Amino acid sequence: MIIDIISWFCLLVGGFLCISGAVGIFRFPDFFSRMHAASVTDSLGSGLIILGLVLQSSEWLVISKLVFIQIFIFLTSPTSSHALAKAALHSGLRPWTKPVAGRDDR
Amino acid sequence: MFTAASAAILISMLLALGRAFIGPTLYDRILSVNMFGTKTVLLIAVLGFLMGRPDFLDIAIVYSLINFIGIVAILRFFEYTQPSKDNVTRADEGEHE
Amino acid sequence: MTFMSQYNYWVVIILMMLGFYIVISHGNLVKKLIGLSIFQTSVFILYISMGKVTGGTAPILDSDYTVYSNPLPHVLILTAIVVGIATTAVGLALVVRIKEAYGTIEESEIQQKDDEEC
Amino acid sequence: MTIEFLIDIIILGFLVITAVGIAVSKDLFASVMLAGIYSLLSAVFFVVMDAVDVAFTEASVGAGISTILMLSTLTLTGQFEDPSRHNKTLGFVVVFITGSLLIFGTTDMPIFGDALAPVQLHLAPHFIENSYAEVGMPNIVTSVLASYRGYDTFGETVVIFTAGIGVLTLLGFSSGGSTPLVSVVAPMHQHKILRVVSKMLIPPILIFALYVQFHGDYGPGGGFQAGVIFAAAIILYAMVFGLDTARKVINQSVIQILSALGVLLYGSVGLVSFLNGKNFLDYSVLAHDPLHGQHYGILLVELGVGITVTAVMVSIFFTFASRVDKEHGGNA
Repeated sequence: MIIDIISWFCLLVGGFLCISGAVGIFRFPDFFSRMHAASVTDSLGSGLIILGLVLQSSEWLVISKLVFIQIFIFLTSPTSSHALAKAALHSGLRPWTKPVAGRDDR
Repeated sequence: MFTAASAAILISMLLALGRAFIGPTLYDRILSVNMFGTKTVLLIAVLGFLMGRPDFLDIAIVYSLINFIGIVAILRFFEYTQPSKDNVTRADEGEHE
Repeated sequence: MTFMSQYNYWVVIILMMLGFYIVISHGNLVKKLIGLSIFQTSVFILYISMGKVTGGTAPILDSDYTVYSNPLPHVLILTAIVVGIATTAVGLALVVRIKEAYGTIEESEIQQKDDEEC
Repeated sequence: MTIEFLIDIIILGFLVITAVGIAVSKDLFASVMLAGIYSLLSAVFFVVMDAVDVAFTEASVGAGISTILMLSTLTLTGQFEDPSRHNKTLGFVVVFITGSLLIFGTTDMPIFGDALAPVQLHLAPHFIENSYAEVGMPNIVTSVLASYRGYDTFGETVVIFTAGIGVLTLLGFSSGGSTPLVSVVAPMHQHKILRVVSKMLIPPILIFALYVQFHGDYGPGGGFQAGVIFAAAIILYAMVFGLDTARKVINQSVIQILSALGVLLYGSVGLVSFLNGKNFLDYSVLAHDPLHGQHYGILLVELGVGITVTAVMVSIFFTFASRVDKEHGGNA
């Protein structure tokens, strides 16, 4: 019972984080802030959802598969975000800054 | 509860899809495809539980791996077009501003 | 429920027509191939929708379940997907060769060049 | 209305939106990316429709290989299409008429999910009830694919092999003539993190492909999926560490031999059963116990499919990528 409540909590918070990240990706003004929104919430949101699912499952095979998914997401998601940011910066895309802020080019 | 989680994932998929449509630069589109892929992995995992057969998580594992390969491929081949066609990037930036 | 019961087939037709539209009205050959793959996927969706049984589960035998969805469409579509990517690869190879031979992959420009040669 | 049906409606709606996006977009790169999303969505749809094996295939093919091939073609042919040359009205009229006729036709279709629809009444009940006794595998899709419809699958494997040959004849001819450009700097050298993570990920992908290959009897998976995943790992290696490095690991001629070997393995299994006095591809003669024979036969046949699919996918990618390298001077 208590495990159920914890897992529901994880699923709900994970879902909320997913939505907030998606709102960030949709609403933020430029590429880099969007990427920030997406990658930060993605890791925690997916982690919480997977954790919620782990708490719901009883078979060891299922749990180990979920753990593998989590490991792969943890490895690949930041890596691709990093590579993407680097490629974008390389191609001449600059972070959006407030026009008044002036000289903060990096 | 799985329903709520899958609904949340679907909503975020919709928002990512919207960004993939309007995203002024190609990098925005790549970003949203990447996010979409992660959300798909989660959705397939949750759906397995929702439908009562969670032993099909293999599909989600494949996605988490293949998605990475896809992003690497996009970056790799995108780099080929970038240095020679500087004007493309400029055009994208102009559109963005 | 009865109103929505044909929903899958409508979507199949909409997707099929979108793919068809891309194939016939866009001139770019790569775009045509993308349209072809949309068309192809719509056929996959049609087959898989027809195999679904309400309340059924995936056709992998388990003592807990008695109702299974139809496995036959799954077999047909599974092979069709891999064959589809192989044929798409041949199509893309042809596009690359056309680009090398004509210098363009827009259909009308290719036709123009053909006409000039005659 | 069940929750599954609701998700089905939403996913199909997304699919339509994505397809419209592909149709209107002028930028071909964006189209390819939307096509990637389209394939992700259709895989989710297949999961909702209980077609786990199909979802598996779409997962490994759609997001990976298909995107890679499209992108490598785009780097050779250019990023933008010329919108001025479209014949919009005529196309729209034709599509509209065809579509309305087809929609009219759907009124005769059986209700979605009907267990008594004509499709469900023939063959499928036999497979569901008897396949375990006749073939001895929990995964009905695998037993139908490799045993009941083994002949058809043989044909599909040959088609894939032929497609591989086709791509080689179209694009691969000049690779032997002039000495290929040796890229001094390995591509993606500036992405150090990418290289390290790829190095970490490639072994798990390969092991997972083997798991998919040999676990296909009990869960979703099989030769087609495993072949594509295995090829995807090799392609990842080639993309991150450069084509030349990958060529050193896996020789082009070895790949060509392997792609033929898979088809030969499949065919020879059929021939063995043929020579033992049964029908072509009737595996029950391969061992004393017919069920064991089926197991051996399916294992070998799936292995043949896996080898052919891997080899063909890798050789297709190598052919395209060497074109890209040649075109762009081999230094990205």
